[in-house]
Amino acid sequence: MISFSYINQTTEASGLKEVQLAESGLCGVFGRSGAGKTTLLRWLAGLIEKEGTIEAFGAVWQGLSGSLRVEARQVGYVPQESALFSHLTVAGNLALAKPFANRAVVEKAELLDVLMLEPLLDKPVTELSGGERQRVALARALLVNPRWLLLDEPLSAVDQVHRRVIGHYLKQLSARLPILLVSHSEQELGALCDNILLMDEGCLRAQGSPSELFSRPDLQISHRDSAASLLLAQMMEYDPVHHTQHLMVDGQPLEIPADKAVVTAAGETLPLRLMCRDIILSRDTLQGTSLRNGFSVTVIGIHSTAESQVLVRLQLAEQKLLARITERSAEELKIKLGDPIYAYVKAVSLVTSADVASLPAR
Amino acid sequence: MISFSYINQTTEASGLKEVQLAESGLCGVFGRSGAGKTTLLRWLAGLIEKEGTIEAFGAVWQGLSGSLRVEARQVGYVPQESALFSHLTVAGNLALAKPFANRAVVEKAELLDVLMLEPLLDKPVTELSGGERQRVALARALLVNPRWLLLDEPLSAVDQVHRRVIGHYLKQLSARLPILLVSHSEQELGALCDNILLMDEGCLRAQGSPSELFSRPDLQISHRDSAASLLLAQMMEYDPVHHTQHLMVDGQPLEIPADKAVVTAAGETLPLRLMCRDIILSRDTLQGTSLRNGFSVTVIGIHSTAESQVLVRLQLAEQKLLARITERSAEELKIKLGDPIYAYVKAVSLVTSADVASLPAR
Amino acid sequence: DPTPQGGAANSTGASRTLIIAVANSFRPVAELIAAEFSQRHNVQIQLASASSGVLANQILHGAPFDLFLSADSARPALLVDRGLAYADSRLTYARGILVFWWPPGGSHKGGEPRLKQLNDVSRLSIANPRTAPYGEAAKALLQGQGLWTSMQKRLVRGAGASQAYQFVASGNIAAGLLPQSLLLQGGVEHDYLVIPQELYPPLAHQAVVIKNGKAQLARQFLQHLLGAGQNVLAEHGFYPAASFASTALHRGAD
Amino acid sequence: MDFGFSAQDIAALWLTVKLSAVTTLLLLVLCPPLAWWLAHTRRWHRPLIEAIVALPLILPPTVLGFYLLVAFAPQGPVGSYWQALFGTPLAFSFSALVIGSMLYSLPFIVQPLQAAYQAIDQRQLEVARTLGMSPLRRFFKIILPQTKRATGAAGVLGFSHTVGEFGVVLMIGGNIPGATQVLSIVLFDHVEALDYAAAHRLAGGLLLFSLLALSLTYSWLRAGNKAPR
Amino acid sequence: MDFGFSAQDIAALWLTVKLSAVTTLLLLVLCPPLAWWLAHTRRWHRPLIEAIVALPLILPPTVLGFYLLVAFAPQGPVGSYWQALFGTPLAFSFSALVIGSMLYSLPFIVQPLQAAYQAIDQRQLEVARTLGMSPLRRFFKIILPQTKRATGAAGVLGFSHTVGEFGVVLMIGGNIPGATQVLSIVLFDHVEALDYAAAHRLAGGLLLFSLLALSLTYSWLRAGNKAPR
Ligand SMILES: Nc1ncnc2c1ncn2[C@@H]1O[C@H](COP(=O)(O)OP(=O)(O)OP(=O)(O)O)[C@@H](O)[C@H]1O
Ligand SMILES: Nc1ncnc2c1ncn2[C@@H]1O[C@H](COP(=O)(O)OP(=O)(O)OP(=O)(O)O)[C@@H](O)[C@H]1O
Ligand code: MOO
Ligand SMILES: [Mg+2]
Ligand SMILES: [Mg+2]
Repeated sequence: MISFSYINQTTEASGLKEVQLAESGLCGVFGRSGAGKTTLLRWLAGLIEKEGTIEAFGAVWQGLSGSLRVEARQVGYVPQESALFSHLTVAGNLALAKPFANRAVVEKAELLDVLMLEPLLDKPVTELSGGERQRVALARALLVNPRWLLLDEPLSAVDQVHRRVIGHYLKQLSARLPILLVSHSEQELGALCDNILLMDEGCLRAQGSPSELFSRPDLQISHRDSAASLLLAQMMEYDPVHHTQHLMVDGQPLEIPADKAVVTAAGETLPLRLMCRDIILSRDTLQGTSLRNGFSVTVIGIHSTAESQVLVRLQLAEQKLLARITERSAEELKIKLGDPIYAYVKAVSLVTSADVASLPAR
Repeated sequence: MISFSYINQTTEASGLKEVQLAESGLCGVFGRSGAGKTTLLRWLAGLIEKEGTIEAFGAVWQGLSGSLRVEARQVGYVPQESALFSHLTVAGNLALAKPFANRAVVEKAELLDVLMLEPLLDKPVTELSGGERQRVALARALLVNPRWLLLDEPLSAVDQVHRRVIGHYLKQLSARLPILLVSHSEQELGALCDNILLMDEGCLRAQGSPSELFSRPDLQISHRDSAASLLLAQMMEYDPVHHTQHLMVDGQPLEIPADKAVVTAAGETLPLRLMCRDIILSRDTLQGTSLRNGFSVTVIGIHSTAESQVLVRLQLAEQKLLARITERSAEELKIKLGDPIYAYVKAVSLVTSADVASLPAR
Repeated sequence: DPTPQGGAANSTGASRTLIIAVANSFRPVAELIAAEFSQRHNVQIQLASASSGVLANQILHGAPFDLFLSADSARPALLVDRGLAYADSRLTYARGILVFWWPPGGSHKGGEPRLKQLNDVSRLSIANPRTAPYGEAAKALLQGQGLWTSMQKRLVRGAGASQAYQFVASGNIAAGLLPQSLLLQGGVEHDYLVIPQELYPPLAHQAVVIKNGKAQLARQFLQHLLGAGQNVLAEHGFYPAASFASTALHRGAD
Repeated sequence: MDFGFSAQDIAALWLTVKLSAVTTLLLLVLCPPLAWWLAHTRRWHRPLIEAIVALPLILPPTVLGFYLLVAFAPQGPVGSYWQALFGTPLAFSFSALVIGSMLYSLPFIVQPLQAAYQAIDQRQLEVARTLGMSPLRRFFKIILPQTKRATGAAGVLGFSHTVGEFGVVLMIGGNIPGATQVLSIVLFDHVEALDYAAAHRLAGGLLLFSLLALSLTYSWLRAGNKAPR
Repeated sequence: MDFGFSAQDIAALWLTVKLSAVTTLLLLVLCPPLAWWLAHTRRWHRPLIEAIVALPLILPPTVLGFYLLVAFAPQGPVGSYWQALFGTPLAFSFSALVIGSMLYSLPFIVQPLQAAYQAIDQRQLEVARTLGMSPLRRFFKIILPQTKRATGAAGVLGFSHTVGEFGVVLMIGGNIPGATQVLSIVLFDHVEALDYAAAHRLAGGLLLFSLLALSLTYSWLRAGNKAPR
């Protein structure tokens, strides 16, 4: 268990008292530019002093009796500016990352492969492109076999293809290694994270699962164009003819392109990200369209957002869903609280965590 | 007119011979990490020497008789790493950007407002967050009233709210000032750019409008999940009751939330970005759903992409559209070349360049 | 007794080596005499030269010298007072000769200048009267001629006599009051006037044997210097010690 | 003011401060372009120039002074030119002291400046060029402020080195009270004349004063230069 | 080998090289910790220590030498301790020359190192800490390689300064051929004795040789240090 309380003297009003994180899993850190994300990570790594307490891996990192040295925290830290050792080559940078103890979190060969660093090994780091630098910084942080990985926008200059591949790899790693990931991409966080910390004005504002956080109408985050809900689906059988995967969400069937589900075996759970704007509401079931997946749902909330749009909160058996439609549509469909209705979604517009691997060849 | 030919000795095989750009408009530069985008911008700014020729604003910047000095090119350059003057405050950095000649491209007060720099003016730049640094770098480059703006991933560390506001501002600016924008976000480029340069392995591979480039099946870019088409729509009347804007696309009506069209006056043209995955195909018109906008189109192409998906190329009267659907749907709808069909799109999932301004309060 | 232990390291295993501290101005002559002595007695001689002031400072702080050939008499006397040198070894071994050198230059034609012409030179180079005996002599001369105060602004002081000579030799200063030894060494044979002895206090060069050194050998060398050594003095611009009354007389010259 | 210092001491102190200040200021004006050139040229002969800058160090000051004396003589290569230009002889003038001291302290100013210039972030200078800043503006607005501490520290070393300088000044200055007799020579004379009391008094005063001045200077340099994050 | 140099010249040359090398090496070992401390401490007394480091410069070398002589004398504060420890007197020994030269050249090594350390990218050192690198490992793997050129250049200056050093060495060494007579003193003696031919020969040879050695050193330093992009 990792837990910390982070105190910002200036605006301590409505911050979170304490944050608790499991010793595995990917936790996102989200917030505006200048919200204090970098500051938080630097404090957790022990690089700056700030009021608060940190307990991690059964030890006190910061408490009344002082602070654990940076060197002893055994974190893997990727700063926002990469900060590669400028006098060395890529290989030289990686060579300085000597593994802590005999934990083996990553395998070097695999890491170099995923991060596509093999061809760069002999290059001086001063001659790398922005995205190349970030990948080297990530590899260096991982090669120490850290107990905790602190990533400060590690992929902001990496193109989307690599970014997804690496995101997926991090997701896999997070089964064994807790990861804190700062990112400005809600989509990335939604697809990868189990848990998100929301920061604002130097404070921790909220913690929760992406589905929770991104659909809480009291947080501005749900008003965004890229707001989405997360649904957990059960893997069912695979249809080899159409190359599709059958799923079950709260007892209702769903069929998606098989390559969106590659990583998960039958019987397991797959998180699905449904963009609010992608959901189509219909009074009846639809025929003769390319829309294939519809859920029978109940309206449990209607919120206006931007001027002519509404957010509709929908309830499946267990899970909740957010849809964004125009006011005009809402009016014509006569949507009221408690209404039964159909929520359709295009199979190809679903985003799964597996999605990040279903990519054109690297 | 700006034109340049960029020669890469190592892999000159299939590059573009020459690029021509208008003296206004936003041109995106897109390509993988390490594709050579930064190198291209540095060469255009005159910071590195490389074979090739550049003519811009009626003058030869690089030719047989040598190369125009950096100082005389009067470009606004934002490097990937911001490179703020580290001994100064934000205000000090901005003060060093003395306007070239008496062109007035931007107004300082407005710029500070859009980039939200007012509260930061007295801060030493060494104490800024990543996103804050990038905004200062952008302001600094604009304050010289440059003839050409070269932006190397200027917003990669800026959160999405600011990023859209600034993107929109750049779009407006580009009416008076040509801008070259490196970005890894296809969505951003699609929404903002008139023109995109595609780079790969140090070469310029292709140039074209986003709709063209992102829908050319021979370029990998159209296979991506985020591929989209661009349609040009005519502004028609505004419906104040429903707060919607009526549009016309190749003679067919379209109705979108009014706040997606704020910037454009009636009679003008609005570019609409339709994500391939957001388009729903139907044999018949749909009733009783939140889907409101359908076009009558003809199938003019069917391409398989990722394993169980197909890209369907559709023709309106003049313009073309790409839809991505599952193979299963394509099969059930029995889509064939030449078929008449309906293409539906959710109004709220349209992305317009105006979209970037329809945001929760800053 | 503050007698230094210096020299222990250098004297062991090289008992036939004599280290002589010699004032810069006397070094060329000392070299000749030392060569002769070391041949005759199979002794190795090392000459450590510096200004008399530096050498005295060093001896005061334990320098491993056996014999000190100073260019003055005050410093040897001080060493004896401090108990660092044998009082009975303090002897005048030579006397310096002051000359007025005015080489041709500008409107000046050259030739042997007259004493009266001292006041005609644009600038005059002397050794620092405070630290160098030749400077002291020059000062006494100028005072005697009533020129000391009036010429202040035209005086240039070398740290030692040698520097004062270089000022003139390099053409920077018109004329100088300098040791004859230096002029001879520099090959200057004309254009100077030997100042009459009675116009300045005697430039007694005195030697002392340092305690805790190889006193025996040092005395032997001193003997040689006062004997056969005297013969070469004249041709190098020094008056022999004997030419000026008795050595005892000059013990009190300081 | 009397701490047992003679009028001669005071005059020498004043001259010393003047000489060191002029020398240091001139070096701080002349060295930056040279240091900048050395920091950035890719020419093959750069190491040669660097070596030549360091060369005056190799000669003992008095010997360096001797060669300068020869050069500064009215018939000498520099002196004759000087005389033709200004009508006064160069040697034994304050100007000669300044030139000699500059030559002697040059490497201690050039080298730290060169190192500081090499450490400057090139990307910031590149951006400065795109902003249309002229080389002079880049120097005064970016390079100089970013190397303030290094320049200051180099200046302090140069100043101190000139205060303590002795051999060169002695040789080409001629120890003329009020004109070329600097403190270091007076102090040396005290030692040479075995006047330890005067030497102790002067050296002690000098050291105490310098300690104060140097401490204040370093404090000031430090305050003006925060370490970047 | 004979270019008209006497056996005395050769012995002095050898002694000079030995003295300069030992002095420079010792300084390069001792100064980095001091320079590092000065570069990073926030203590109030930092400027004081910086001033003390620069202080030896203020005194003319001969005067500094004089005080060292006093200290090194068998009855002196350092000399007596030394004698008790090693059984041999300190003054007029090679060790005395080394100590004196170190003191005299100290500021020229400390100050450039300090400036170089201050210019190091702190973020890289922070990352190094998160990688678990010990202070020693950080020093040898990051700080030292990144300040190679500055260290080399400081070493060259220190070496040259010691070669040309004269006052201190003359005072505490005593100009004893083969033991403490270094090249600078021999050269000084030649000039003092008006033996210009010998002086020119020695000075010329020394300068030529130094020019070569310095050029090569600077080339080597330059090759090992590419400017970052
Ligand atoms: N060294 C510093 N000294 C003082 N203030 C600082 C320092 N570093 C950052 N700040 C300020 O603290 C706030 C939080 O900065 P931080 O870098 O943590 O933001 P962030 O959330 O990482 O932003 P971004 O997404 O832009 O990187 C900002 O307002 C910034 O200006
Ligand atoms: N100074 C340099 N010397 C040699 N090679 C370089 C230099 N700078 C960049 N490169 C190489 O040139 C290629 C293109 O680099 P560039 O920085 O232009 O890429 P980029 O498209 O901007 O990538 P990114 O999106 O990661 O910033 C890369 O493979 C990089 O390693
Ligand atoms: O050798 Mo002297 O004592 O300087 O003239
Ligand atoms: Mg940050
Ligand atoms: Mg780049």
